[in-house]
Amino acid sequence: MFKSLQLTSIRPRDSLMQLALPAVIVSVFLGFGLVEPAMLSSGNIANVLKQGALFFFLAAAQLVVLITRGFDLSVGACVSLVSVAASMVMTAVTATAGPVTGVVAGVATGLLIGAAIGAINGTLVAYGRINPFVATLATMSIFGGLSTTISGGFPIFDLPRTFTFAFNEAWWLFLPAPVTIAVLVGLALHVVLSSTAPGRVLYLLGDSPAAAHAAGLKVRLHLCLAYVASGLLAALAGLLMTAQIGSGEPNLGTNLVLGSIAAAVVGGASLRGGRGTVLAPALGSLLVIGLSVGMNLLQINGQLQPVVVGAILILGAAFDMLRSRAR
Amino acid sequence: MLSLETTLPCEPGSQGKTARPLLQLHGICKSFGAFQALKDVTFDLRPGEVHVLFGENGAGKSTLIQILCGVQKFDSGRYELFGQDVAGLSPAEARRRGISVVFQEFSLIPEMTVEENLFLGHELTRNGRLAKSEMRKRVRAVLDRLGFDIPPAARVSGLRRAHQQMVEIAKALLLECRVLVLDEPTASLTDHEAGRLLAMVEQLRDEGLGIVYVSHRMAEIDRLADRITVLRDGRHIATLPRERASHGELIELMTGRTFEKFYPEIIRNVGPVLMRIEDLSLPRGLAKDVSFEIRGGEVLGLAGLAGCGKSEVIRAAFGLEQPTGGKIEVCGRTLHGNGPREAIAAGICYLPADRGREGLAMHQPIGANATMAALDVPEFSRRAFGLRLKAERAFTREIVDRLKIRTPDLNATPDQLSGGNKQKVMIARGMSRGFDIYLFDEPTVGVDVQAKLQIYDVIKSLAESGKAVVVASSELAEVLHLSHRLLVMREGAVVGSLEGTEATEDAVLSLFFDNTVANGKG
Amino acid sequence: GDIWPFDVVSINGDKPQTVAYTGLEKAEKPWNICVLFPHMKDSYWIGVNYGIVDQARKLGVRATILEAGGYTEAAKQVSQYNDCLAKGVDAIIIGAISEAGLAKSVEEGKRKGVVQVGVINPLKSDLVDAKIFANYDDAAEAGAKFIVDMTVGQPMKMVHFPGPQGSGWAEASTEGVKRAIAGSSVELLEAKYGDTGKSEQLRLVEDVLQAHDEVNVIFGTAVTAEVAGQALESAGIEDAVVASYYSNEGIVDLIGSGKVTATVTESPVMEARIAVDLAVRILEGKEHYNHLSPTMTVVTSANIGDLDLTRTFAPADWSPVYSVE
Amino acid sequence: MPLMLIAACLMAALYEPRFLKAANLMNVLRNASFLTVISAGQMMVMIVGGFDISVGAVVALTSVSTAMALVFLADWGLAGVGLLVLGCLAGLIPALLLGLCNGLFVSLGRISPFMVTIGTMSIATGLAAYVTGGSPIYNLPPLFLEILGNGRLLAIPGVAFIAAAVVLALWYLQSQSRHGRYFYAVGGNEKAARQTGIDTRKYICAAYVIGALLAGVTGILLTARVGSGEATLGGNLMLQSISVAVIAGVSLKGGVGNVQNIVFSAVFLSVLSNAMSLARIDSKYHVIVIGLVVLIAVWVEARAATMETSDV
Ligand SMILES: Nc1ncnc2c1ncn2[C@@H]1O[C@H](COP(=O)(O)OP(=O)(O)OP(=O)(O)O)[C@@H](O)[C@H]1O
Ligand SMILES: Nc1ncnc2c1ncn2[C@@H]1O[C@H](COP(=O)(O)OP(=O)(O)OP(=O)(O)O)[C@@H](O)[C@H]1O
Ligand SMILES: [Mg+2]
Ligand SMILES: [Mg+2]
Repeated sequence: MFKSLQLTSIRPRDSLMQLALPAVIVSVFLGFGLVEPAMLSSGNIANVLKQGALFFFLAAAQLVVLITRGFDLSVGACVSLVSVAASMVMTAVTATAGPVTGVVAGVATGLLIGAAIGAINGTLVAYGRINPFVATLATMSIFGGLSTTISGGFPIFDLPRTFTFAFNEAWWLFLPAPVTIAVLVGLALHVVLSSTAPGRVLYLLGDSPAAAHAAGLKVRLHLCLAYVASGLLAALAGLLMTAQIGSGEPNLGTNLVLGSIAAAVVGGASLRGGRGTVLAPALGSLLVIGLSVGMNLLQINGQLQPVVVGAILILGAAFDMLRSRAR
Repeated sequence: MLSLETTLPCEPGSQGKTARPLLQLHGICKSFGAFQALKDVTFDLRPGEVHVLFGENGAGKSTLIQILCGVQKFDSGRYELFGQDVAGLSPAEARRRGISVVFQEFSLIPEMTVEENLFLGHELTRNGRLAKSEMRKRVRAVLDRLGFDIPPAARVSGLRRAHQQMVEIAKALLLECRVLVLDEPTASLTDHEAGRLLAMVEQLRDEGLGIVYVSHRMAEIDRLADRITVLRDGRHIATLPRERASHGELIELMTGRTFEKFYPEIIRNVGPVLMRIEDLSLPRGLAKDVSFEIRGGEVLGLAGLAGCGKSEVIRAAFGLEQPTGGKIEVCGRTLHGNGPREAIAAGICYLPADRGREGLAMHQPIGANATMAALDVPEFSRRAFGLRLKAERAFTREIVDRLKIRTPDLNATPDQLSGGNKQKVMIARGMSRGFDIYLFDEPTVGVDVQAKLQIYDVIKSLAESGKAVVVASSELAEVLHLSHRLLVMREGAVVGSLEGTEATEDAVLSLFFDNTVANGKG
Repeated sequence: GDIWPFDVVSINGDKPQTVAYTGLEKAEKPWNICVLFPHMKDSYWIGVNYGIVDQARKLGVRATILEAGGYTEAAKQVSQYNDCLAKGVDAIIIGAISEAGLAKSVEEGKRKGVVQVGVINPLKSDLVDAKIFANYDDAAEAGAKFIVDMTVGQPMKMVHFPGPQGSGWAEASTEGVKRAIAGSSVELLEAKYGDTGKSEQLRLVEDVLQAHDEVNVIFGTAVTAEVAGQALESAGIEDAVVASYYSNEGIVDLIGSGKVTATVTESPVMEARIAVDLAVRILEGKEHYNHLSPTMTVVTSANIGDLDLTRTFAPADWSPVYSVE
Repeated sequence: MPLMLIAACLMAALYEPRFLKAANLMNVLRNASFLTVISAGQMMVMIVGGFDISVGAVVALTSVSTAMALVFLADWGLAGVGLLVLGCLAGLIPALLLGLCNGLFVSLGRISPFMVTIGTMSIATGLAAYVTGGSPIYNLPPLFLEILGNGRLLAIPGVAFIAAAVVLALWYLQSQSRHGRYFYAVGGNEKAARQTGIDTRKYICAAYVIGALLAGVTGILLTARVGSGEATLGGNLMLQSISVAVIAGVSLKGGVGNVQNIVFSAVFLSVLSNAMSLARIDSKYHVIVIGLVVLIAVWVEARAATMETSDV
């Protein structure tokens, strides 16, 4: 039955490449751990996981649009706006209807805003045929501005304890809440991307829009949906980060954009589209956060840290280049 | 099969007789990955001759030309230009030494104007500054001489394909050169425009230039050729002077096959009319009032030269081109022009000619490609949402087995497969859901003999199980032997319909090339 | 000059009270202290760095200093806090980016029995063992008040340049200014938000000078005051009052040359020293204050000569230190 | 584009006559000059089909390096024009190296411009902060500040002349010299350009170097203007320069765009932000308005492009 299967050397090399990144991550942790044992303490590991979980959502938001050969520069603005708006709704509703209703209302608001921002981006990119870079750059400016204006610039304090407890401090299923949520969302995203029709369409259209169109797939609709998903994931990140720091912050997401793209790409997503699984943001964010925590623990000069990160980004991209050239 | 001396001196092209060759290729080999496009090819060009390269699609003509002008590097062999060995010739160097090329795939910058394109890389300057009025004058001169009516300041991206072709020609003729290479320069020109070009080529030959000419148009070959080199499957078959090259000989050399045992016998069992195309017209004259019917159990062939509109008609039938007029009916229901989705739902399967662009997602697994058009079918998904990955895997295994796709494993992606296997993956799509009508455009491009036979088998079993099959191919023998009924197209119109014994190579060729040539060949 | 004593205001219940603070000579043990900074990109925080490091060296304690990289990095600071906890330090000194943001973490630290001291930036929480900070609105109020007093009766038109919108402290400073000028002859024409990069502030001042006819008070961030001279010169305005509600090195020279009328300093170096001192005192179970606020000093050309600049800025050749052994 | 600019100016002038005051126009001119120089560099990179995220960081790094070079050379006893020229040239070295690094990685390494320039941005930002240790570099030679920062000629700010020189040079390059055409050719159709005999890698690399050098020049001019070497200079110039280029019709796909439109677009954005100030729109809404305007401009451009192609 398998006489037509001819084994070549492509596969083993490919799977070696797959193992390279986890190996790098493990050695980063072990390396830092050798110099500074606190790196491997259970407290620090939990901390890395928690930070990694927050970053994972942003990197996953990028992954979904990277698969379609796009970008989303507005994830940061989305995080900020969600943080502020959800907090405002949450505190207002809590005051009148109690914390549980407040939290539900706040979370719903946050997710709605994420979906709305995603829908606007998606419409501009898929139906307006505006380059994703420009479209999301403009929406980044607009929604970033909106988050600082509606909040008056001040953080929103006094979020209900229920919210910060449930989404930050509590342990769900033996893991800190953000990690549990990240694992659940990651699994869900994995299922959607790998074994549902819409997920499959994203890969196909990102790889070859013309072929997807000729196969009768709804190219523009799915492109738009990818941005909605990206907005939702960013909104989740915004909610969890808000729970973590305990207040709605109008500048919360400003500096997260470039890093989130970088994490997804270093983890194995491709700017040329059609590639990358949930492992990409998971590994990418573990690497980026592990590096950053490790450099902090080792007290590497804070001003030199960006230099290290920059060098690793270029190396990662070069690696991606070699990986695709090896095929 | 004929075997002819390759080094016969040639009589016509008077200057060519004694002069030393301008360029010589010895034993050139060239591979793209695992595919060997040129095998041990020998070629020479003398001053004052037109040397025609002749061969099927994919025979390696363009590849040879790209090696001549330094765009491609060759793997082994020797290249002598003006008596000098040039191993790593760069395009810039080639042009500096006097080789001008009209590429089959244009080398124009779409966002630049005609005159900017014409002088690209060779701008005239005065004191370091572009001499625009001087360039404008020379551009006008060359366009006038060619009789091309193109505004020099027009942007190339806004020009029709034929006009772009003219720009590409003018670009090659603008500069002084000793070797002129023309790769299907008249492919999209009308006779009138082509006539001026041919006259000019003759004049340049008389001025002593060496000219390499590629064309599928027999009339042009008859008019221009001094010598003809035939390539087949990347091999040099023969080089013969014009007098010794009758059309019959050329075509036999070109195809070199005994067809009877190569093509399967497909039993004809005509069923009902499944699809009817009426008065279909497409923009830019790509199709003019085309009408025909497609029946179940029958293979309908579409033949014609490149650019005759056969691909476009098929694409329009599938909803990939917007018709300017006409009607497409499937089983009595008119399609509304809502694109491929509507066509697929109506049971049409289209397998594009350009598998790289429209057929396959090169970096997705075989299974994803094979089921691409069937994600909404219950066999592969629940409510068009959750994929049945097991069923997909079983299907992948089945097609890999049945089509004998040679692949490292079931998860391989098309970019890891050879051309023929890529083609088979695309064809597998036809088995992913219950289609009734199959539209094949160039089903065997870049496909080796073995794979061709397998693809023909697929076509045979489809037709014999009552499906309607349309095969458009520029490989004449292929359509001739596969189809029960053959439509011949020329310049967007159906010029003939041949059935049974009428469908002979001669009859088709006479419809292909204008009748005069065919008659003359008699 | 001598470091100690330094006058600070002790806030205890409702009665603020000025006290002369004197630090310890030496710590009993080389305690491990972790210090969190929002960033170290300007001379203000470099000064804080100097104060912390110098005092830690004097006392003989270990310090690890982490910077988050900017005011947008609240989440990163939380993670740095957790890094500190993970390392098992004795005390954490917090220059908070977001006071609410750290509240959760502070609680956790409290549970783990780590000594926590807030410095420079407000921390509402009573969970920290001690804190010393000046409020931005107070600083802005002090500066604006000075202008009100200086120009009594004259109608003044002021534009305030608080800093980046959404930062919280910029918005707070606007509140302070409004409080100070309420009922005075100083009119606030506009509060013009913008990043504290020099070129951005310069452009804002230039635009404002064209948008309003008779601006004669430019008030705002230290950067605003630094670049205001350029803009005023270009606009041909000569007798405008320029003042800032916090100071940086650049401003000192400008005060000396009269190009900037006044600035406010709360002596961040001293705040930092006291924060370290407080942490050690608490660790060693000594008597300590719980809530201190530095005295605001309005600096003008008249008093700049007397001012001990080592209480406000790091020495010129100081470069940030991230670890004290 | 010129029409949009004229409309914006007219509206600004009608709504607020102060707009036409000489001093105000000079402010607009000065800011437009900075924006023009850096965006012209971004345009060169975009014409060859890339884009450069690192320009803002290059501005900061150049500010620091120039200030350090000037202070160092002045300590050495250099003075006068020699000091200025040497200092600025030395200050541009990091920009040159960074541009070269971008260009080589993109052209030879075939790595995506996004990742390369995001990496160099991070590196440049870190280096600038590290070298200054966080505090600005003061005590720049007065001559530097006088000439480059405040210099005026015929009441027009000196930077405007420098921007004009840059624009003129690029205009000459783009429309009068053969090399300029090759940049377009490379961005328009790299394969065809190579077939025509153009060394495409050379031009891609050159574009990144020009982009970084012009960012460096912007850094020097801003340094002179604000009076100190700052590691935080130019924070938002990356996004601004891309916006200017996109509004000027430079295509992200490459091969399209010219420096004249960059001037219009830079002036347009400067007028827009100046007019918002003059009209006393709350500064909190400025970013929102700018985002909307960019979106509208790009949408109009996209419409125009589809109309053009559907004509044929
Ligand atoms: N890759 C492509 N190449 C050419 N044309 C395309 C491509 N993608 C989309 N189009 C054009 O866009 C139109 C709609 O495309 P498609 O059917 O894929 O979108 P859709 O998501 O189904 O849209 P809707 O949901 O609004 O029906 C078609 O008319 C087609 O011409
Ligand atoms: N860049 C490439 N990569 C892989 N294969 C290629 C490449 N270029 C050409 N080929 C293959 O080489 C073979 C020869 O191609 P070539 O273009 O020379 O044919 P041709 O004789 O010019 O055909 P036509 O008449 O269709 O123009 C074809 O099978 C083609 O698929
Ligand atoms: Mg060819
Ligand atoms: Mg065809």
